[in-house]
Amino acid sequence: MSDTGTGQGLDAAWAVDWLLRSAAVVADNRVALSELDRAIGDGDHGENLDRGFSAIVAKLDEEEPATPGAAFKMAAMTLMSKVGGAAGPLYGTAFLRAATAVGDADALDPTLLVAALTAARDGVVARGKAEPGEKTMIDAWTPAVDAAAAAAAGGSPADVLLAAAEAAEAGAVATDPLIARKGRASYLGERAIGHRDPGAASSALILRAAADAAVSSGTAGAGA
Amino acid sequence: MSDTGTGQGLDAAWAVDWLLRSAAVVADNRVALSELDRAIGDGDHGENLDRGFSAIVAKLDEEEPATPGAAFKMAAMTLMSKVGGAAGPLYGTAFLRAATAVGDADALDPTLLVAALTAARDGVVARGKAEPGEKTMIDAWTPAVDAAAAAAAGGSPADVLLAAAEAAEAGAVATDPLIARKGRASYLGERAIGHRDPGAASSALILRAAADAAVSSGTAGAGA
Amino acid sequence: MKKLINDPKAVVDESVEGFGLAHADLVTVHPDPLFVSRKNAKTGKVGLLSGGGSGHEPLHAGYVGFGMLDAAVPGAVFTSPTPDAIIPATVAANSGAGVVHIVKNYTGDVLNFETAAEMAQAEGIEVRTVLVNDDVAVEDSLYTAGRRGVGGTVLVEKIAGAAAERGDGLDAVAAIGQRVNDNVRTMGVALSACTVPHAGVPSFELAENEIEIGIGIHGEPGRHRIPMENADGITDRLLEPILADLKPAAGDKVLLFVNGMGGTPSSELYIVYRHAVKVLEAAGLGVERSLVGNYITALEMQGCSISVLRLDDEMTALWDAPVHTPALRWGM
Amino acid sequence: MKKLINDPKAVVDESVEGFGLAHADLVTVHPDPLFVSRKNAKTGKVGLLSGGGSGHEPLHAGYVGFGMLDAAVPGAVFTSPTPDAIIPATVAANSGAGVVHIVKNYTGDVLNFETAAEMAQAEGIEVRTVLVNDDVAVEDSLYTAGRRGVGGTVLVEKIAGAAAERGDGLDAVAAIGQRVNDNVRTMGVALSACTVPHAGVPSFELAENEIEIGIGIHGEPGRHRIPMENADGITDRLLEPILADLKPAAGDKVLLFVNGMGGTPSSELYIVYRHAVKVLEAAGLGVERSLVGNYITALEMQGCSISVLRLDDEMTALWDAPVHTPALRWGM
Ligand SMILES: Nc1ncnc2c1ncn2[C@@H]1O[C@H](COP(=O)(O)OP(=O)(O)O)[C@@H](O)[C@H]1O
Ligand SMILES: Nc1ncnc2c1ncn2[C@@H]1O[C@H](COP(=O)(O)OP(=O)(O)O)[C@@H](O)[C@H]1O
Ligand SMILES: [Mg+2]
Ligand SMILES: [Mg+2]
Ligand SMILES: [Mg+2]
Ligand SMILES: [Mg+2]
Repeated sequence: MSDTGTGQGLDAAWAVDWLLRSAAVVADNRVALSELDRAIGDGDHGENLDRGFSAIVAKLDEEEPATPGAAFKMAAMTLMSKVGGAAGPLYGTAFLRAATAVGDADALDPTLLVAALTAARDGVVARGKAEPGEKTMIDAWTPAVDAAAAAAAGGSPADVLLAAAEAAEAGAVATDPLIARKGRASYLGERAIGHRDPGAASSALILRAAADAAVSSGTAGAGA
Repeated sequence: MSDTGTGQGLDAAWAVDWLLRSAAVVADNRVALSELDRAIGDGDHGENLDRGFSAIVAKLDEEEPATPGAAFKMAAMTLMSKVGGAAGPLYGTAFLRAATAVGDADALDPTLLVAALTAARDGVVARGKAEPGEKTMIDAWTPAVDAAAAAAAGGSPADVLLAAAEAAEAGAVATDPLIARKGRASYLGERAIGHRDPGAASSALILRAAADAAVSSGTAGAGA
Repeated sequence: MKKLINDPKAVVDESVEGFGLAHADLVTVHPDPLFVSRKNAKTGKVGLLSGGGSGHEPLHAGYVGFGMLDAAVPGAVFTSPTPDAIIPATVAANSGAGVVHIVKNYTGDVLNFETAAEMAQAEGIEVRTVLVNDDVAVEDSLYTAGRRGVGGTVLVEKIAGAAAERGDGLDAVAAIGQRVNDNVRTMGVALSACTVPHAGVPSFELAENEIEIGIGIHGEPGRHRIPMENADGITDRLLEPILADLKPAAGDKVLLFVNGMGGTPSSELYIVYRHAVKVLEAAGLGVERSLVGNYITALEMQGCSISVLRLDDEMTALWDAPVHTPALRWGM
Repeated sequence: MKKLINDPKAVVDESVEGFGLAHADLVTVHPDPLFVSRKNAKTGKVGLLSGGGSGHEPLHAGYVGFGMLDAAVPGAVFTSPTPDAIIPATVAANSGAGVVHIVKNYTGDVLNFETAAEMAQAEGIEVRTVLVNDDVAVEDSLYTAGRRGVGGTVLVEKIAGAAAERGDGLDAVAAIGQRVNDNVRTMGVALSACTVPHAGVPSFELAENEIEIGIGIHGEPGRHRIPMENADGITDRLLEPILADLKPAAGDKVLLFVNGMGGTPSSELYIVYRHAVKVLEAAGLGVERSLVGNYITALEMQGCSISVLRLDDEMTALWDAPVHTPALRWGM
């Protein structure tokens, strides 16, 4: 990992590591995520994401993306075509917009990272039209973007992602008392209260994987 | 009841009382008989018989049979047309043959009673082709006929029916360890072991009702 | 027990009444005694009648119409109908050329149809009976009431119905029905029990990991219980006794009928069908015709049956002939 | 969970493969990405495509054929298919006159079909979308993802399919599909839950004496739970919001569609149908056409839905037009 250098920010190796860690954490939480979805949706969220991220892992076996943007684009296309359901197009759009935001940069500094996260969140809003507080993945992404922007002033890339992960986790927990207004859970009315939104939960897991990859990449970089 | 006299044997009033008592005991045991049938058949024996005997009660409200034979014939036709399943034609044939055996006699003495029971049993055999020991209603009827014949020498009509009822009950109990060779239960093979044949159980109930009616008719006659 | 019913005792009457309303172009429902007759049958045609306990829908009323039955007699749930209904239904099915009774081999059905046929014949209607007994689950028919009539019944009704529609005489229609029966074998499996409405409790108990091989169509138990297996394994277990008994020769043409018991989604039936085709083709048989769906059921039971019919050219042509009934329709 | 399946992950692939084998005269199955296309469609005809999560069989693949769909795209169970399958299916359905996508209004379906339509259009295929949202169980569509597409989908596919078959242009076919959607309302009830194969546990829990009113077709909960009622009472509860929303005028002609959710015997559907006809006739409506059976299901769920479509002469004629698909067939 250290061969590409991380001095200027997070590179393609980090992006690949993020995707692999995401795949692992989604696999580990496959049942738990579907369980959340079973309570207020149709019980397939973990299964859907696992199908998509497994396909990403398979793709990464075949080809090595040269830039973070290339990794994001590959992830976007794979999620779009393999996940299905609401989450597939939404996560797909998120990664696609992130890819566009970072262009062909070799490494992502805090500013580019914030731009990528913001573009991802805006993409989900553009496709799904959810506002904050409607009990969707947006409720994890929006605080994550805000926290990342705050941390970017003076922080390292890892600091940015650690702040984003922490905020996303808090945002996911904060969906518990909400009534859903978008997605399947919206049909439940008050019965959605007391349950965590599965998409917000998976978003927090994936953003935590990004931070973990950054920390480990930083360590690796420091060791080089 | 005492108005028709019972000195010469059991009269039409007894026959009507028998049918009414049968209807009552079948209704009381509807669930239990179906439960037996559920174990080794299709769970409808109590329901089937109850439908038939309820119809007999309704018919008896409209018309009063003049002779035991007329009562048996009415019962035969009603059971044949209302019970369905295996038990309907079999019980129907039993009563029809009994009606033929007693002709238009006003009252049944022990000899005629034995003739009626024998004809009934033979009718069931003719239709169903079951031999004793094949775990069917024949296993109640055959010992009942034998016991009735033995009791007829010197016994009262009530004695004949009491002996028949007792033997039928023992015969029904004796079906427990058998493997069925006829009817639905035959498909179970060894799994029928340990269960009582529902048709044998209902036959014992109905023959007990005949004895009860005879005892009560004798009492009524004695009081007149 | 949760069912979309009102009074459990009125289930059959109300259901058949609704059926009659939905298919008023094809059938007439006679309420008491209950039977269903076909509208607009040709006169002079041999009449076809079937019946049996209810709970196997669409059998039999669903097959009343052009090219199949002229009358159907639904009994109480899982209980044979009685002669007082079979006789007027036979009269309705008769237009002068006699009537064929198609009877599934269950003691109750046999006895009640026998009585009714005698009485109809006494009234001057010629009756022939085709006894369907295609169920290979019954191993030793000497020591039982004999093989039961199950899935093959649908095929007998379709093919004999087409023969009657083309104008075959009474004995010829009965003979083709018999030929179908002689060439079809069926075996079923239950994954769950079913609940007779007036009983209110399941007809038998199956543990969470058990299935019953060789089930009949009345929720009565079958050959034996085994631990749950996958679809291909179950399909193998159903086909094995069918092929052992039918003994088809390589090159034989067959009709493959995968039937749902009522509570199994059609998607699962196609998974069974998929493997069954492979097994039959591996045995050198040509699967020339197929039928997949809920055609003879046991209320809401989960499970299926597989029937294999050895075809000849005449049976194939009669199978293909137009049919227009509430539950089976093609060619018109 | 007991199901006639092999690997839970292979359920859809194997089932559709079996379906393709059983209906090889009508459809071609394309395995990867998975979609089903029609054999022998007229060229120059507007193409009709539908799709969605699997588990609703016979929807949609069962409706591929003459007079209905040209392609169907089955997703994973209860999960929308993805653009990588929808796009080639759109290409297959197109014979030069463009393609109408019939999409049930669920967030996942809408997003995936939207993406696919954009990409197909970028490749030069004209696409129109009919969004079906007939489910009156969703009370306040402002605060939800909007009314869901349920039973009415079958009617949209049949009637728009007949319009395409008679040669209507792209906008006309989409318009008639939209007109059906505008005139149909549906409401469903679940008596039991269903189990998604890869989940292995029921999608929700219903107590022994509870039913769920306003269920969708994915085992997702509905409007509210109530204690079990009899069939007539449940029928009243389903029809009331339908009629309140559709607001038919006395004398209107309607099509009444009583649909089974997969685990309910057809005998029970006819009990519901019987009472529904009475309620509609009491409201002064003429029940001119009917459909009763399992046409859009939720795996093995017990329950039903009722759809009422207000007919005009053109819709009636298109409904009556010949159709020949694996699951719906008449007139040929
Ligand atoms: N309109 C929307 N905007 C943002 N997120 C949404 C929207 N609709 C659904 N989601 C997210 O998608 C998640 C459900 O995903 P998934 O279960 O995979 O799809 P489906 O609901 O189609 O089964 C929800 O938990 C929610 O976070
Ligand atoms: N061939 C036969 N001969 C004598 N009795 C028979 C025969 N077949 C069945 N039975 C009797 O009928 C009983 C079952 O009756 P029932 O449950 O009413 O009919 P079904 O089996 O058609 O549901 C059995 O318990 C048995 O006693
Ligand atoms: Mg979901
Ligand atoms: Mg019985
Ligand atoms: Mg019975
Ligand atoms: Mg889903």
